[in-house]
Amino acid sequence: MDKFLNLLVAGTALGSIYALVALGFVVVFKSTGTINFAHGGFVLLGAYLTYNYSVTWDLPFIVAMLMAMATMAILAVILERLVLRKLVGQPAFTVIMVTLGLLILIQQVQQSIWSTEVLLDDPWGTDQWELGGVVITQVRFFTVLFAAIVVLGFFLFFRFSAWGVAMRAAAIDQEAALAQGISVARVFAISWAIAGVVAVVAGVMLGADSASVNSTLSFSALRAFPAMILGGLDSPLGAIVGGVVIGVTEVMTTGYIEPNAEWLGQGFHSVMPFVVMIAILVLKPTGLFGSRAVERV
Amino acid sequence: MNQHVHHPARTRRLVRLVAGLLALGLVAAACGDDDDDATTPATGETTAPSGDTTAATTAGPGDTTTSGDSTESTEPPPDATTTVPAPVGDPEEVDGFDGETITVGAVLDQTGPLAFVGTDLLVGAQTYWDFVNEELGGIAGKYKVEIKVADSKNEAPVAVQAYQQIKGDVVMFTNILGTPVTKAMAEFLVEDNILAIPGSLAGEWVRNPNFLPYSAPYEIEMINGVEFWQTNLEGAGQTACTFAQNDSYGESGLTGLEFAAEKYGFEFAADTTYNSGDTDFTAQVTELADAGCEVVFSVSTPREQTGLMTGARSLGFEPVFIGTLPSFLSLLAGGDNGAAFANFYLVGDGGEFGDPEIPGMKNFLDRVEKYGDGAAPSTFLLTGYTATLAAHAALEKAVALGDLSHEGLVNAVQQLGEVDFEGLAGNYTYGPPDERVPPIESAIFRFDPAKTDRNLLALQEVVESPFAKEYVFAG
Amino acid sequence: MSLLEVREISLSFGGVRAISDVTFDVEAGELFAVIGPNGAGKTSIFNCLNGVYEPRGSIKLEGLELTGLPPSKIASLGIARTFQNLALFSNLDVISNLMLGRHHLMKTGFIAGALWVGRAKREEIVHRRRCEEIVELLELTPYRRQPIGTLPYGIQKRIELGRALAMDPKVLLLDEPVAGMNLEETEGMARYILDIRDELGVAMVLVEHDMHFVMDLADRLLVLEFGQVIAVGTPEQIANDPNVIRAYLGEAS
Amino acid sequence: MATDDTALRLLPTRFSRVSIGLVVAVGVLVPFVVSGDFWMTVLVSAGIFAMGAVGLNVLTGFTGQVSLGHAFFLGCGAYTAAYLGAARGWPLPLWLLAAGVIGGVIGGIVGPFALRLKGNYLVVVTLGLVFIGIHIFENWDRVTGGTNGTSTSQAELSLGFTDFRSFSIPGKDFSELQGLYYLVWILAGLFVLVSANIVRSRPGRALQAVRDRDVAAEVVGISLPRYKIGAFVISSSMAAMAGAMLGVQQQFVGPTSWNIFLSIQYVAIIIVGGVGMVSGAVLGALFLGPLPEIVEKYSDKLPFLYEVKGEGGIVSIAAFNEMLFGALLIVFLLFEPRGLAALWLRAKARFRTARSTP
Repeated sequence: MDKFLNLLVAGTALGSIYALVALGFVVVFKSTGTINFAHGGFVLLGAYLTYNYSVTWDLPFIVAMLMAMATMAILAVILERLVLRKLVGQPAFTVIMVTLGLLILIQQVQQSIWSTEVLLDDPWGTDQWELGGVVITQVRFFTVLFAAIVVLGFFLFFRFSAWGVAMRAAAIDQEAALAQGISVARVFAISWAIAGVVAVVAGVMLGADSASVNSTLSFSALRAFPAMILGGLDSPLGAIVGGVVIGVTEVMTTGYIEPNAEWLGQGFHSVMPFVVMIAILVLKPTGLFGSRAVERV
Repeated sequence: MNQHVHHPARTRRLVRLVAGLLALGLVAAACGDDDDDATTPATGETTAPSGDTTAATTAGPGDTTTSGDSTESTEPPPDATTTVPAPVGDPEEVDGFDGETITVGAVLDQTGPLAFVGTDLLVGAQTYWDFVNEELGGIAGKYKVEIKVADSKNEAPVAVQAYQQIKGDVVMFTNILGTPVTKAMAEFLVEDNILAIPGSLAGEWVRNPNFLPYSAPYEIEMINGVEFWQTNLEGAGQTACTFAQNDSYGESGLTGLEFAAEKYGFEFAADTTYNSGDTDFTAQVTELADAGCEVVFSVSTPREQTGLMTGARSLGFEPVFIGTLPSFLSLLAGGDNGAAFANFYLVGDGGEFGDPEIPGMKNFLDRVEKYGDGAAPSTFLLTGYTATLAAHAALEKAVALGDLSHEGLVNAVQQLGEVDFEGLAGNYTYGPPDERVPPIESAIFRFDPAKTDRNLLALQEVVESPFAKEYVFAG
Repeated sequence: MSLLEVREISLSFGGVRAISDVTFDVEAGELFAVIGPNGAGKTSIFNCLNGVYEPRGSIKLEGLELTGLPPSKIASLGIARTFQNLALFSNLDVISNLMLGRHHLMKTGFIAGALWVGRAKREEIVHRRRCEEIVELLELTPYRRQPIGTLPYGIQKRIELGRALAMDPKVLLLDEPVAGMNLEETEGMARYILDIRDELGVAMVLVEHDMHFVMDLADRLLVLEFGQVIAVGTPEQIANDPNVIRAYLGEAS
Repeated sequence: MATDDTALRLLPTRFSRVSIGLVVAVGVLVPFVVSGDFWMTVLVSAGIFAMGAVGLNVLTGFTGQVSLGHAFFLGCGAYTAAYLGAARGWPLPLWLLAAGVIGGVIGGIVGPFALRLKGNYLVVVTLGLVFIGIHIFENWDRVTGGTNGTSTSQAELSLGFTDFRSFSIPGKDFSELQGLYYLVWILAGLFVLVSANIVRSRPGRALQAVRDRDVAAEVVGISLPRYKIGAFVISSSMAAMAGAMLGVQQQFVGPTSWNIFLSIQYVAIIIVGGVGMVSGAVLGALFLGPLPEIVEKYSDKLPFLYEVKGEGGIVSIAAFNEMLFGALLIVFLLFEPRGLAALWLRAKARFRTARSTP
């Protein structure tokens, strides 16, 4: 039972990271209808910027993170304005490939500026608490906490702020939103900025979880896709639930399936989320919480 | 092995590359080992490639530069190690040698996740050649050495293509990064009969005539690791387990572990593996914890080892970990991760990184300062540097034999006796592949957060398992 | 025996009757129009005729029962249709669009197509010739190599007509062929429809809002209201039919 | 009646016939003129890229199904070459054909997913395929050599009467690279011919109809399953054969090569070349394929590049190459989404106009 509970905690923490990454994908998809592959790069840059501000510049960690968020928000807006704005109305294919191009550029910029492997000087360390046989590390605690805060922020923003309302309107019908005097262009910019900010949190948590910040983070970020698909691409709540479900599935696969099914191969847990994702897409293409009519035949 | 010459006991040169090599850890790279054991068998003579300047400048091919103590050959070396030929004229111009400059090849990660390792290895190698070129006048005092670099991008197929592209421009390959890359290149090196220093300490290179390995192989490291656990940690009767990378590197360590288990009479309660690049080790931790493991022998690389141990700690599982040289990287054990390393031991080679008592280490630090273009001496740099010592010995021998061709170098190694790594790695006795004697002593280091950033390991013990020399490397 | 015999077909959606007991015949070479107000069930009749819906009752083409057959089968038996909203392939040129109309008449598969020589080529030549004839008939020659996405709406309508013709239909179903056209374009379309009847002798069933257009063109008309037939006859008979006058003029006044 | 049979020809104008004739002639003669290994290597790579890109174009260009899974199919082919060609010693035609069949069968299994999903969703599923593929390659040790990889250097390249590893004509001996050059470009030429034939005949028109408007396509009697899956089968079959040649060229096959980046590379090739045009796939392959090697060769002319860190310069050659690649992808999509082929058509039109108005 301890094993199960410990795995559940580990899976939830992993899932929270997936959820944070997936949220960044979702917020852009929700308003622009685009899967932004460059978000993997945002996660990577977010972690490295935080490293840069906190370790290289020796600023307090929280200040460093806030500065990284500001930097990423500005960068995301600039990219949206310079590149993505020009692609409004183009087929999904075109936009996806452009974001993949951006991802490649961002990765190389990162590698040209920073080392491929750095340690984040994070404040939570490796301290841990034990609750009746279940160990909870501070990193995991904060990961879940941050995910919760970010999601709460999302809901408050969407529900109560003028821009949140505008974004919801734009997501439902861009033309109608335009007719009501909502600047769709600004909605796009804001959604990108939000993605940039969330990416910093995701990047830091991903780096803290995997022992170091390294240049494979952008790749790890792509592992959040199954979470996003499971949750239904345009639902922040779905991203959270999807993230946790996928995280727990992955960890439970390692704990219970892999030892009993060696034929599935070493490290099957890392592809399990994709197997689940494909099954979901085939069986219920809108995901668990998705509302947008999925492009199906 | 024809005859064993017993050295007088030497002072321990624990100059283990430790830290450096661990760096390689990332890549399961190769590294040096020690040689201090008092019983290093030697077939031939000891060549000190980098030795002191004077010795090197006069170094003829086979001449015996004893390092420190007396390494004498009681008899002429057997068959292959024919008598030292009379110095011949200048070597002919061949691939990689234009009459003035000798070009050696490096196939390393210049980009990708391990670029920082590849870069440092290269700077280490370059530092050593700069020293040879500037202070010794080059190989045999006259031939400058240049490195030709190809990017392996962390992909074995890319490395093979890189190899194909530059093999005609180099006399040998001196710097390779990683067991998988080395393994992929092996077939082609053999086919082309080109010599290379393996980017891996796997025992399978020991008997391969196209390789010039150095340091104690992973198999030996793990046998000595078991010895340390049984003797120094009083591990008899405890539950032992393994954690190994799912490739040829992991296999070589496991081979040593299985050998040791049989000799010491125990069985592993759980064997776990992982794929390079994995980030979540919950499964392995759970399996190890469920099996009640008290000691885990790791044949791993630093990122994954760190992930395993932080993951284990977060599940309240904190056994003793004993890792191979590549399993540790100071960088990753720094800061907050350190807590997870409390019970970590590394089986390595040489002495503590940066210890100026070790002659090779002092030379290394001085030379990095002089030729390193501002590079900070790192463990990776040291690894690249140490490997180059072996290359230097081989090139000197080949020039002395008057043949820098690919075959000439392979042949030169067959006639190379014991090579002294100045304490950066154990002395290695080359000669015909069947007769090679790798170092069989290991240094055990313990994680020590009080150490500096570049070296978080403190020397704990030097061990040599009584079974280490019984281990037979496959031919 | 008439070419197309429709006997008492009925169709309901969730209890609501879209059409009830509709019966009519279309003779060979005849231009038969179905008119009626919005929601009268005109398009539903089309969808029954080409198999999109499966009604109760009987639809026979040359005596062969069609109800229950899939649309692609019915298309291959000789019922072609055009759509209210264009269903053309905008990145392909005129000829290719027409050739797609002949898709079901052709046999070349992936392998034969990849090899090209032999049947694929012969088949392509034969069918392309037929399409060229239609291009000429519909005076589309100037546009034949252009991707049709770039062409004006009226031309596209004509191309769609061409594609339906290319299917070599026995009966051609035209769903509002002049919807959205100006007067000039409408007249042009009328001329092409007459040409088709005169030169090719294809029977046509026409659904249209534009009363004048239909009264001028059709040999016979069927008037629908709320899914039921209120009159069938020649334009003169329809014009004088009291039910039709009530349904149309009554509403209008 | 003016039937226009010239429209049926692949090369309707004398201009196109002459240009293609010249291209083929130059292609045949290249190994007689170019002796250095560098250019031969570059051209062999470009030929393999062309093979795979022509295949991807059938799926993405003709049928409009965007796939990031191409790397997986390439990998399947490479391992087929390694296992059947090198380990089992099958003759060239057999292992190459086997690669095509295996790729086609797997494409046929994956294809049905495309029936249910479009656009973003298909991209994500095919992305998942790449991850799953690497997992299989890493774990099916018996066939793939697992994480250690496997060698293809022993793969048979002989056709009996001629061996591409070493063949000669009177007065000229060809190197292995030159043999490989002929082999891959003959195959690329065949792929071009096959896909050009498909696109001008019934199945190709149907694929394009599906791309433009799949619902309408169904109405004119086009079976969506048949053509959507068919496109997958053809595309992955060609990809697998390209992968087989790639495996042979690399001499070594490892599991992690078949990653998303490779898939992106192929999509980029058809975008830069011109999506939906057979010539575009080849142009893209000729342009993007060799670019990294050429940049590297002439890197000393570009002072901001360095090969080894510390020797000056701002960016490493490899990083620059990837940046260049990303930038080209973006620039083409933004400014010339129809790619090089469109540029070529425009240039040709200008040439014609210039000629016709002396």
